[in-house]
Amino acid sequence: MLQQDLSIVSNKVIAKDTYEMVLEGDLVQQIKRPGQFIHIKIGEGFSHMLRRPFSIADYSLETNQLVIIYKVIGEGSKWLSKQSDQSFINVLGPLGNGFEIDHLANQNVLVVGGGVGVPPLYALTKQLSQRNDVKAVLGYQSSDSVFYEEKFNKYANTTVATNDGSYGEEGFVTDVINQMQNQVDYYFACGPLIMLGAIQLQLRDTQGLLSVEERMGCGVGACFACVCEADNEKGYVKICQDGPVFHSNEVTLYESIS
Amino acid sequence: MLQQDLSIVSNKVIAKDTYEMVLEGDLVQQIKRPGQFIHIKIGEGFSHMLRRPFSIADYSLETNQLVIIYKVIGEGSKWLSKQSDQSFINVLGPLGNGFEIDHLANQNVLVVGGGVGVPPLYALTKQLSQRNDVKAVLGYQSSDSVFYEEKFNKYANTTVATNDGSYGEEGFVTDVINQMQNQVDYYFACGPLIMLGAIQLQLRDTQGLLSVEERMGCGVGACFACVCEADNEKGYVKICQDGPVFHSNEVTLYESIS
Amino acid sequence: MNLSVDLGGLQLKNPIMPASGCFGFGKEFSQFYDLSELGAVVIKAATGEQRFGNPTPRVAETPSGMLNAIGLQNPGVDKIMEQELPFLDSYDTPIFANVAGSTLEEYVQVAEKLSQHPTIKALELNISCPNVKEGGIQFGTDPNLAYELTRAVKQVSKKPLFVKLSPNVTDITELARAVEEAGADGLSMINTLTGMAIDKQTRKPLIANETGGLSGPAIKPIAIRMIHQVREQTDLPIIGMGGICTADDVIEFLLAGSNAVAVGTANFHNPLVCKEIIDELPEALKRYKFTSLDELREVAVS
Amino acid sequence: MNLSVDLGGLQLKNPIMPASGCFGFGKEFSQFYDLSELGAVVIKAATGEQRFGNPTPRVAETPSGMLNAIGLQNPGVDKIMEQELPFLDSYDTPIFANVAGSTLEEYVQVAEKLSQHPTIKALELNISCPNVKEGGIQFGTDPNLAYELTRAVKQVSKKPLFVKLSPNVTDITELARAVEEAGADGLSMINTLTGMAIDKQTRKPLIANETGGLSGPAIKPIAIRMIHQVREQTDLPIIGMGGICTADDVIEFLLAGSNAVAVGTANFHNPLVCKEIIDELPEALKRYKFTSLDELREVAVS
Ligand SMILES: Cc1cc2nc3c(=O)[nH]c(=O)nc-3n(C[C@H](O)[C@H](O)[C@H](O)COP(=O)(O)OP(=O)(O)OC[C@H]3O[C@@H](n4cnc5c(N)ncnc54)[C@H](O)[C@@H]3O)c2cc1C
Ligand SMILES: Cc1cc2nc3c(=O)[nH]c(=O)nc-3n(C[C@H](O)[C@H](O)[C@H](O)COP(=O)(O)OP(=O)(O)OC[C@H]3O[C@@H](n4cnc5c(N)ncnc54)[C@H](O)[C@@H]3O)c2cc1C
Ligand SMILES: Cc1cc2nc3c(=O)[nH]c(=O)nc-3n(C[C@H](O)[C@H](O)[C@H](O)COP(=O)(O)O)c2cc1C
Ligand SMILES: Cc1cc2nc3c(=O)[nH]c(=O)nc-3n(C[C@H](O)[C@H](O)[C@H](O)COP(=O)(O)O)c2cc1C
Ligand code: FES
Ligand code: FES
Repeated sequence: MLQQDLSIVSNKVIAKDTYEMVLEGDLVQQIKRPGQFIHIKIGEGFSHMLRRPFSIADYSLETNQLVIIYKVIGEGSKWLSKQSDQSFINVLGPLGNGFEIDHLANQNVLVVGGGVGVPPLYALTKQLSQRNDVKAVLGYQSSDSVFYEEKFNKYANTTVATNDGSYGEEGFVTDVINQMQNQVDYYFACGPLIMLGAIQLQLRDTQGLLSVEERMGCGVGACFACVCEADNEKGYVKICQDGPVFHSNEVTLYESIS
Repeated sequence: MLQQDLSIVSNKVIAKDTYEMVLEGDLVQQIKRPGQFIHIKIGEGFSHMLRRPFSIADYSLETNQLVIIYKVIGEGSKWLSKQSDQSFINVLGPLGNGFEIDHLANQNVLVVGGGVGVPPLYALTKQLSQRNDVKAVLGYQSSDSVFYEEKFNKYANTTVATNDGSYGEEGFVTDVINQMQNQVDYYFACGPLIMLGAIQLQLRDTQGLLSVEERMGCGVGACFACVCEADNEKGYVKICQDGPVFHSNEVTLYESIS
Repeated sequence: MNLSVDLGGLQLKNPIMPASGCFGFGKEFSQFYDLSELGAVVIKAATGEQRFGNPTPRVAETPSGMLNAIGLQNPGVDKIMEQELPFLDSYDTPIFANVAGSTLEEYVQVAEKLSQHPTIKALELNISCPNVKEGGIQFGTDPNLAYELTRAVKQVSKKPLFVKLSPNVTDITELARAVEEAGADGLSMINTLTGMAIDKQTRKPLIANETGGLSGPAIKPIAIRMIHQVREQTDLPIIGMGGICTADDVIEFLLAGSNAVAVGTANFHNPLVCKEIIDELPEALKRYKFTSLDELREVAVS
Repeated sequence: MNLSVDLGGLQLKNPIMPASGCFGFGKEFSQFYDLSELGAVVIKAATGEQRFGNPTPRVAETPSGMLNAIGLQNPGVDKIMEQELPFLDSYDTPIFANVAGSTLEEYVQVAEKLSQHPTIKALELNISCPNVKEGGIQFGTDPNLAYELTRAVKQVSKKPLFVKLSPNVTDITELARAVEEAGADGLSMINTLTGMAIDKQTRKPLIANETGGLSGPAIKPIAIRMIHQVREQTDLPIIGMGGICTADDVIEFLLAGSNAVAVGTANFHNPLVCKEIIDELPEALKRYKFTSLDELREVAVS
């Protein structure tokens, strides 16, 4: 875990309100696995006191680079979208534990992402595909918000769904999963809480790992901003430190969304 | 009076911690005379709620450009110093009334500036020199903070003084004035309050115009942040609206500094 | 989109007005846009006699905010009526007068005079100015004094009376209840929070008066909380203020329970801010899926 | 330059400590630098039993600040002593325990246990947490309750007792006087101001608890004012806090009358902030022509 200025290699639109930013710096060497995230300082001076968490979508120890994909939502992501190549941004990371996948081989694996939940699944899919058969179901709002379909297709049998049917299947990722024939041995999901809860319920007999979001303060486990009720000794987990990836039977999301 | 984004033509160091910035835009057409100022918005968003006032050091209706010269003091001027060519800054102006000089011809005129009080005197000196004999006395901290000496020399017989004697005369501008032989018909001064008060006292038998500074809010006369006691019907003047230039017998500065 | 609001019986074109003390008597800002576009104008505080205010410096910037200690400088109520109101009369927007004083008697006298002036459509009773030695904030922090003052002013004025509350209190709802019982027709909130900044170079307070009132976006969360708290206890119309800079901020203040809003410090940042907010408000409402201001008020957080 | 300070009898290497609740129990930040460099460490609030705190979201950004409503989540005083203090014991810096509770009895029980633990060098009595339904802020806004609580805690603890004051009051000097009379050895100020932010999309408060505590640079002018006001009335050592981000800010807090300072929210902005401030403080003092901390304290604004 480091705090470091990373240089912006590129920062470009890849879908509606969605940017891909490539960053370079030694901090990359500390990334252990897909699903970890970085916490980015926003703006000049002290007008934005909270950093913004973004998943590491891809990384390479050889090039010393990592990729984030972010949607412009509010002030922080808007500021990010205006930063130009060759400038620097201050990054705290890598944070969290990411997806543990060492135990998986020769399995039918399902990867499910919704919107800006898709990014962390990309590096994951790349790595999973080395030893497993991977299916990816990616959900987006509509055709203009679709990104990375081809990239996923290289490593996984990929289905895209859009809420309004303007591209791929019409409906939610859960609708696509409903229609799937193959048996799933293990699943991975990242997306809005409501999607995660629905999938957790839908695949409750299957083992899986969920990547969960919550508003964060410190990002390192010190402030207790990002706790989530859990089935463990303490009764809770800290998403930034213990997660953001949890085993599907550790955190119960569909209760908290009802 | 306009609020307008002006483009930065150039922004460069001209002395220690001192920058010259050239701005271009239609607002320049509204400048009436030397001594007016502009009020500059600082930073992105709303983290800096107060604009910063800077004197117009020079301007040209032909090129649509104006010049400010500023010292890096705090957050606002630091931010200004980091703005690059071709970008825009938001300017409110021209503000204030500036130096009235139409009535002056064939006079021995003295122009006295201290530090960042020097800038507004440059355009003034240029214009005065067309019909009068101008002497300029410019005071700076030390040799590395001297700027615009040659430029003044083109239009006025110029003496530079530095507090530490590292360049020109040693001492304060008042010391230089003390030693002056010639008769002065009219004077103009801009600089720190303490300098203005000393000159007002020293030249109390001579008519003059003083450009006064005060912390400002609105810059347009609405908030009463920048008042100064005055010998007039109301008992006060607003520096931003009624000034920043006042007749030497209108405002009494040497009282307020003792 | 229809932006008009009924504010304690007064009909406003839209819910946006400049806040007292940040807009003078309107003349300066009329150089930037037509004041008739405003929902209303709240003029600078008036006192019984002319006041020269506090020594300078009177303002200082702070993170996302500013301190001010103007000290109620104004030419006095008579001169204001004589010299400032005629100009405002030419605009088609209701004028609110901000009433200040050191004693109950002074408040009453100023309120009585202003309320009889035809240009003045409503009074805002400033019981919360932190920058004067006497009066002002005492009336705003003691519910009994606030009650008495409000009652006394109500007795001499038939115009709608908005009482401007101070945030420098342990429980603002107590003050709100006191002035409501005394007959206030509405509330203005919040005035500034008392603050201070020290110049490390001179080792002295940056503001000559030592303390000043903190305003701007920095105090927005406090304003929103207080308006929400008070809204839970009263149906009086509320003019909300404290850090408003954008149409989004206006929506947040309306959701908290304000009926209209005032924009103060932001006028210094952008002299066109009130007009721009009015122009942008319909778009902003649509962005958050509101089809009307009424609909917004119905879902106001409660 | 010698940065050491005497704080109510405790000798600190320097006047910088992380503020309670913003530094956990130190473990996470020990990955960034050696905690022995700190003047002290104030650990997260302890209550009698384990608490799970408030629902999420618990934090939201605001202009130059943030809201939090953690709700005193902590494993309870016994587990803290068992599981957290041993780690801190390995560092050469005094540990301050932050004591919270819902009832006087709970406060007393927690204070008694912690004060007997050898790792704990001083207590900070948190009578100002705005984010819990019971206790907390009531004790901090009522001088009589504050007096009684402070007295009761003093009776069970021999360690220096700093009482942490709430800024959500009309007159903070009244509270300061009450706890001084009750035997407090020092004051910590300020805790957060109660605030709120509303999500325009969901039309609900951003913080699940509705209100939260406002911290960060936004509140700095209020902290400076309150510390200055209290300093004029007491010689008790004051730990100043509220928006400190830089060595310059530290100097401003010391000039206002603080003896030491705590850094809270800024740790989220920059996890190295406390260490960096300590490293930069000598340079900053020189920049403002101070040759020592003592010299600064002598000219503190009064
Ligand atoms: C572990 C983790 C990984 C994430 N990865 C990605 C990613 O790869 N791509 C992406 O586009 N987004 C991702 N997000 C969501 C992203 O953090 C928010 O969209 C972003 O912080 C919004 O900031 P803003 O300033 O634009 O919005 P604002 O609404 O202005 O933000 C205000 C505050 O709210 C917080 N906030 C707002 N929305 C969220 C949210 N959904 N989750 C957490 N905090 C939020 C911000 O961090 C900030 O503190 C991730 C969130 C978490 C917790
Ligand atoms: C009419 C007028 C003309 C000026 N012309 C020039 C000029 O040509 N060149 C130049 O270098 N400076 C000039 N100044 C001073 C200049 O405005 C300040 O140096 C500048 O505002 C400092 O801002 P800052 O953010 O860097 O400093 P900070 O100390 O961070 O500023 C904080 C606040 O204090 C105000 N402030 C600080 N110092 C002064 C000051 N001396 N006068 C007024 N307000 C101040 C700022 O405007 C701001 O609101 C002028 C001031 C006035 C009133
Ligand atoms: C420079 C200045 C002068 C003010 N003068 C007055 C005043 O005369 N009467 C009054 O009731 N409020 C006065 N206020 C308070 C504002 O009307 C408003 O309540 C406060 O600033 C919060 O709003 P804002 O954050 O939008 O500025 C003044 C505020 C400022 C900044
Ligand atoms: C996330 C968070 C948690 C906090 N928890 C506590 C706490 O447990 N006990 C306490 O006394 N103060 C707590 N505080 C208040 C801080 O200690 C400090 O008084 C306040 O935040 C002002 O300082 P700052 O602006 O530097 O953050 C907390 C503040 C924050 C932001
Ligand atoms: S964000 Fe601070 S504990 Fe997770
Ligand atoms: S700065 Fe507002 S009146 Fe001069």
